[in-house]
Amino acid sequence: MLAAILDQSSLFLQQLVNGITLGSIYALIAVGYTMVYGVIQLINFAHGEIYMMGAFLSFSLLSGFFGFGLPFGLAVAVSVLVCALAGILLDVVAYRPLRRAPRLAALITAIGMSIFLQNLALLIWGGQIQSFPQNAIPALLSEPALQLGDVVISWLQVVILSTAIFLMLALHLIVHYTRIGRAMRAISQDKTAASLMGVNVDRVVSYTFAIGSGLGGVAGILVGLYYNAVYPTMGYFAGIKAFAAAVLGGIGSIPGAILGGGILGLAEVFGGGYISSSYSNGIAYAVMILVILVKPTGLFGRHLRDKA
Amino acid sequence: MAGRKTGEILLKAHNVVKKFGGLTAVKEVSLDVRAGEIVGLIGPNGAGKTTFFNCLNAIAVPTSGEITFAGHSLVSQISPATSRLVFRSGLLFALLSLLWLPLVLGVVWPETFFRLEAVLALSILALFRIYLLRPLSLFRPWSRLLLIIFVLVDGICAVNWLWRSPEFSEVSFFNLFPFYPLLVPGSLLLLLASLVLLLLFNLPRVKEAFGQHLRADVITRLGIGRTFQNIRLFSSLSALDNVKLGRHCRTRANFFGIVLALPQARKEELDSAEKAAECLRFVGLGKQLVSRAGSLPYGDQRRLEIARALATEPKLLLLDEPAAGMNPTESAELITLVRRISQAGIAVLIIEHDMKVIMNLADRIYVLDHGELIASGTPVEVRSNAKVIEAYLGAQHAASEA
Amino acid sequence: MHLDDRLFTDKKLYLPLLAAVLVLPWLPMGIAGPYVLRVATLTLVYMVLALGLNVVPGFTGLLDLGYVGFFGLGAYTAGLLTVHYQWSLWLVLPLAALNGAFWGILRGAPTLRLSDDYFAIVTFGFSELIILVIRNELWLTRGPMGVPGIAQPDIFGKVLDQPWQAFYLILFFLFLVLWVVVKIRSSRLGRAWFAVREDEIAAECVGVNVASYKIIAFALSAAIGALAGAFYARWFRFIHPDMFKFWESILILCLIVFGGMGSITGALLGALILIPLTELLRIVLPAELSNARYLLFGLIIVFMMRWRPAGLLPVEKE
Amino acid sequence: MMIVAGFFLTSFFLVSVVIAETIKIPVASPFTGPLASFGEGVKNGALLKAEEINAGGGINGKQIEIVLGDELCDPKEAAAVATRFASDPKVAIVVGHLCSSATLAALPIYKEAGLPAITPASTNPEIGKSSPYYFRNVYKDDFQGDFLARYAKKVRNFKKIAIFYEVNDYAMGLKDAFVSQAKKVGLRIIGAESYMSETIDFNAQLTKFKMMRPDAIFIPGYAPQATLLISQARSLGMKCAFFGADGLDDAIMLKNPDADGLFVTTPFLVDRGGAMVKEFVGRYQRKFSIEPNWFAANTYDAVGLAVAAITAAGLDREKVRAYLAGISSEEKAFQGITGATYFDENGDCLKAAFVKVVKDGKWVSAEEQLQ
Repeated sequence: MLAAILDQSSLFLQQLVNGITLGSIYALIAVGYTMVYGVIQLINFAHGEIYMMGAFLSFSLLSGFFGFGLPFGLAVAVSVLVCALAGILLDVVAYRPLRRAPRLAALITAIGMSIFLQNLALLIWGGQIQSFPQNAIPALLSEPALQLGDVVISWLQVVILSTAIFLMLALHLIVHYTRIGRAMRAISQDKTAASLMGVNVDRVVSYTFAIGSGLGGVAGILVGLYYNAVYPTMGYFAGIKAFAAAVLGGIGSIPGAILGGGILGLAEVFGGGYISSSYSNGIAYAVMILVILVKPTGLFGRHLRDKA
Repeated sequence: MAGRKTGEILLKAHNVVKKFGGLTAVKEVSLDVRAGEIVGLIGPNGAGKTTFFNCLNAIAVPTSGEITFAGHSLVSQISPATSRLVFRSGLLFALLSLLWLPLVLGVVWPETFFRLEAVLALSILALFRIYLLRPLSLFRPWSRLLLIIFVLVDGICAVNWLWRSPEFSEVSFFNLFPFYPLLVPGSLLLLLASLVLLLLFNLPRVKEAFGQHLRADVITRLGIGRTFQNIRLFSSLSALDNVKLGRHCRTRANFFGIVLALPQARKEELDSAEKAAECLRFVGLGKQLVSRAGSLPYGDQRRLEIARALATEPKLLLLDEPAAGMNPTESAELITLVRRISQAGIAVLIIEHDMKVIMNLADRIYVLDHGELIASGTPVEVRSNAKVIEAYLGAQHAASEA
Repeated sequence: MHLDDRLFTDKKLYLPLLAAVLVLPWLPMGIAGPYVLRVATLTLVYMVLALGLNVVPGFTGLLDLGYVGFFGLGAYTAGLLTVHYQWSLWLVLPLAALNGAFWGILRGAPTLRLSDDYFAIVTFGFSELIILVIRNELWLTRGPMGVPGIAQPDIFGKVLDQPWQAFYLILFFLFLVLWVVVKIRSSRLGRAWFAVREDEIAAECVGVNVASYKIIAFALSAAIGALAGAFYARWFRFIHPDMFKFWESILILCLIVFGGMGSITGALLGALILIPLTELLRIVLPAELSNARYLLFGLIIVFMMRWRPAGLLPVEKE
Repeated sequence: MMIVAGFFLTSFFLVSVVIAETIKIPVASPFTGPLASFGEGVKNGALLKAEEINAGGGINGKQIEIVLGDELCDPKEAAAVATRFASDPKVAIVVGHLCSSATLAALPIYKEAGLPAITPASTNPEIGKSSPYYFRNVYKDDFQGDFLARYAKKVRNFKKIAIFYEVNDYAMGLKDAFVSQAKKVGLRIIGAESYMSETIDFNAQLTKFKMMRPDAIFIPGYAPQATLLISQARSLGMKCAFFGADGLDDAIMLKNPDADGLFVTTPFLVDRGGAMVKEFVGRYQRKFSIEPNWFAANTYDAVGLAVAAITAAGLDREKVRAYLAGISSEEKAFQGITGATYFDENGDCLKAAFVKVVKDGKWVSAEEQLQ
């Protein structure tokens, strides 16, 4: 009897750990969606692909796919930087020319870019699941950090959670206490007014894309390490779930994205663990639809623009 | 100004209030328009004139007050936010009940439906239904009864499910549950009862409780046509199509009539083309039938908008700054046009900044300032009203300083 | 006058087209015949789909990212009814279309007030849920086992087993759908949709009941998608959840973006060019690059939006 | 309009341009896209066999040519590829379609054209029943599931098994067969969880299994997901055994240090097979510098079967079918590297199964085989 209760409680604790890890990853991706939406009201469908690129770039740099290998730290830094640049490029090439076009045009372009990038990755890296070379990753990461009876927390999980927390805090500081952050908030309030006040809108949007994409890239690397799996369609599913998280938290709100990511991660793990795993993707879709229909502003969101 | 004949009261607004959050845009404005009359509504910028217009044709729903038009009450007596909430809840509720049916079928024939997902779905649905019933229960006791019934049915079905799923078959509690034989027929009975209750009580009672809220398109059909301050044409359609759209509320061809090209639908289409062309000629755009609305010159767009409103066969026409941005010649044409409309027996309520236009046209004038009605009467009376002069001078004063 | 309005009235336009299409199965194509005919039939199916999708984003201006859901729904409705009850195509097809319309309405009703991007997301999520249910509910759909052995189309009890017969059949349905959308486009109903697309508030003020016209559009669009799906199931004789991936929604969207959103001839032209093009590229491109076709579709969408947002055959003349 | 139509028509004549003096054997499978790694084995196996045949003088002096049809495992694409093959009169037999969904989509087309086909990989039980023109030299799911349950009980002496299956026809067929045999031999199935092909996070369900303490986890599914699954289980601290069917027989398992001890069914054993198998594996490794997986081995034999059929019956589709249908008993069986292959009345094959284990990054045959 006691053993059964112990089992149940360690099952619960382990699932909690799994859920929080998953949630912090979703939160990192969701922030990218929410920042871009907050500033230019665009659902950047290609954000999931940036995340996928982060994973692939670090994989390639570590495994010598491009013909040379880099040490772990450098490879991560380069991948994140390239992701940030790719985000800017995405904005400049695809979205900026459509700033004045109807919102639908930008949205469709975003979908087009997503398809394009996904298939580009397929063409470059092939479709199969790739794994990081074992010797390129610090060995410590795969060791358990803490073992309490049946509950195991690996160093990787600790790293994921602490990275997520650290980056979120940094993001908070950037958005609230720097010039660029103030400019972002100004633009999200009123673009024309901000530009009249001397804010360089294009530059701020570029920064937004860079930060969001950089975070997406970090998430990509962490996921690649956590599951030890990198493949071209990873961005699609993670992107959808992260988007659902962003919607749940209230799109445009950064704390909302964090909370939404956490809730969705836990819901998915507990749903998959206790109920059934066939519909674990469905949970994200259902949450997304229900939130949009019942409370489109999400948990923390601002009110939607008036349609008129 | 007694030259024109005026009839009985067509539109009557009484103590109309419109609040946006903490801001009161319209404060207890009362106003009436008689058939065949031209009434002006003036006031400095931001006085709430357009908001008041929006209240009249349900683009905005007044926070309180009464509006009657030709014998119809346009505003319901319960706060619009509440009635919208309840209406939406009711709709979602009905949808959920539909989704719920297959789950109950699953209880009766467990091998046909779902695995353990059903328990999850069921509990989510149950929570959701309770959440949705909350606003309903604010109003009538019977909706609380509904709530209890639904919770019961959901609970019974969930228990049923848990009992039947193989994963739980070894758990003793469910095996010991003494009333199992009653569960299936009981839950079915309750479900039927709840559906009947939903149908019998929900929709008619809710409507009765909240009064009729008329949508903008219904009000247009009742006979209020309008134009907008910032022109709202369907700019990628042709001028003729824009006006034909005005005919929309006076035609009735449906999907099947159109697809099968029934004679009635074809005749109606020809009719509305003819009437639309007539309206365009009436405002002086007879030569621009096929030009794209968006590519017309500004003044023509204003007139096109009027033509579109006229095509709806209004009894009352709301004109929101029709002379804005017009040169004196165009304004003069506009004055004749409005006169002609009035002579056709259509009452006109007009917002205008151009004093020359308004003093020339209006039989009576209402003056708004900061959402409040500060004066009303004939143009001569209004012109000499101290409050009005103050409001306008103050505004001009502020404007010159800025 | 726009090309769309002339489709059924201008003899110079429709007679050569009709002749070209009717003659196609009888052209001497040697051994490539069955293959060309198959691609042509597939093209016609996508034309129907493009016309159906066009109703929502093209006419009412709401981006639908989940059209494949209705396609799959129609295919499964028809496929399962055929397999279990051996009903005739002419019974199964209307039922599938009705079922499609029903779910179209059900999806549409709660989304009436949503702004464009939220609507797009809900449509996407909804169709993914449909496909997820199809994949997981084995008792009904056999899930990933697929439904094999669906009977071929039939007419008056006679089975249509020749490729050219299937071609003419879908041609007939294409004309049916084309007739409906062309008639509606120039009618009171079509104008009401355009009004909703351009300006919802102005539309209300001219007496258009925005909600109910949106619902009609959703139902019609979904019914057309389901109809195409029903034919597809009977023609393909096998259905599988993998045939209705999200990618198909994007492909159909790409067809109408390419041809011009809201333009009927544009939707037809988009399918006429792009669907054979995918087949052509399969043959022309080296094997390692055959995925580059999808990449191309992404690029087409981006480039069209950038330089020719109104498509090849825009609705409005500048 | 006319230009477009012309462009579209002429383009299709290109299809039939190459008519050389070779005998074409089309091989259809996903060669690009997400499932390309499966198709890789198919392609290599087919090319290797063709090379051997051609080196030995071809079929009656004519060289054979492998025509690759890439269908991305997509039913729609598969049907288009199949139509192309079926409309070419020079084609007498097709080797192919890897995914069952693709095979089932192509099946009516081959049936109508009277074109026989051999699938080296599709295990869906419907295939044999639906068409007399479809043959397969791969186990049906029920055989392997059945076999594994008996092996797990009798040789490994497991008591409690948890199942983690992919939602697809292959894995679910395996699972069902395994479960029904497990009941008969007295294995306890303590839980079954599913995943989708795009799933990469198995932690939630594994944690649940961990608390149930199974002796082993059965993974009906494919190698790319299974290797992730095994790694995640190990990092959760699970120490139970893992096993699966031929779907897990892939080189990527060998790169995963966590997979040590995994055992799978296989139609051929390198170290116990005859000279033919050793030679095949040797040549394969020299040519492609990778270990052959079961896709490669089965395709190698399927092409062999096709060549044998054409040699005996010529390019007449009906005769080729009759020849294949004639291989109906153990005596008439086709001897390939995957053992003796012969077909039952549905065109499904019957052959023996073996077990092999991952040990120190290599496949070795299990010490005890089920007799």
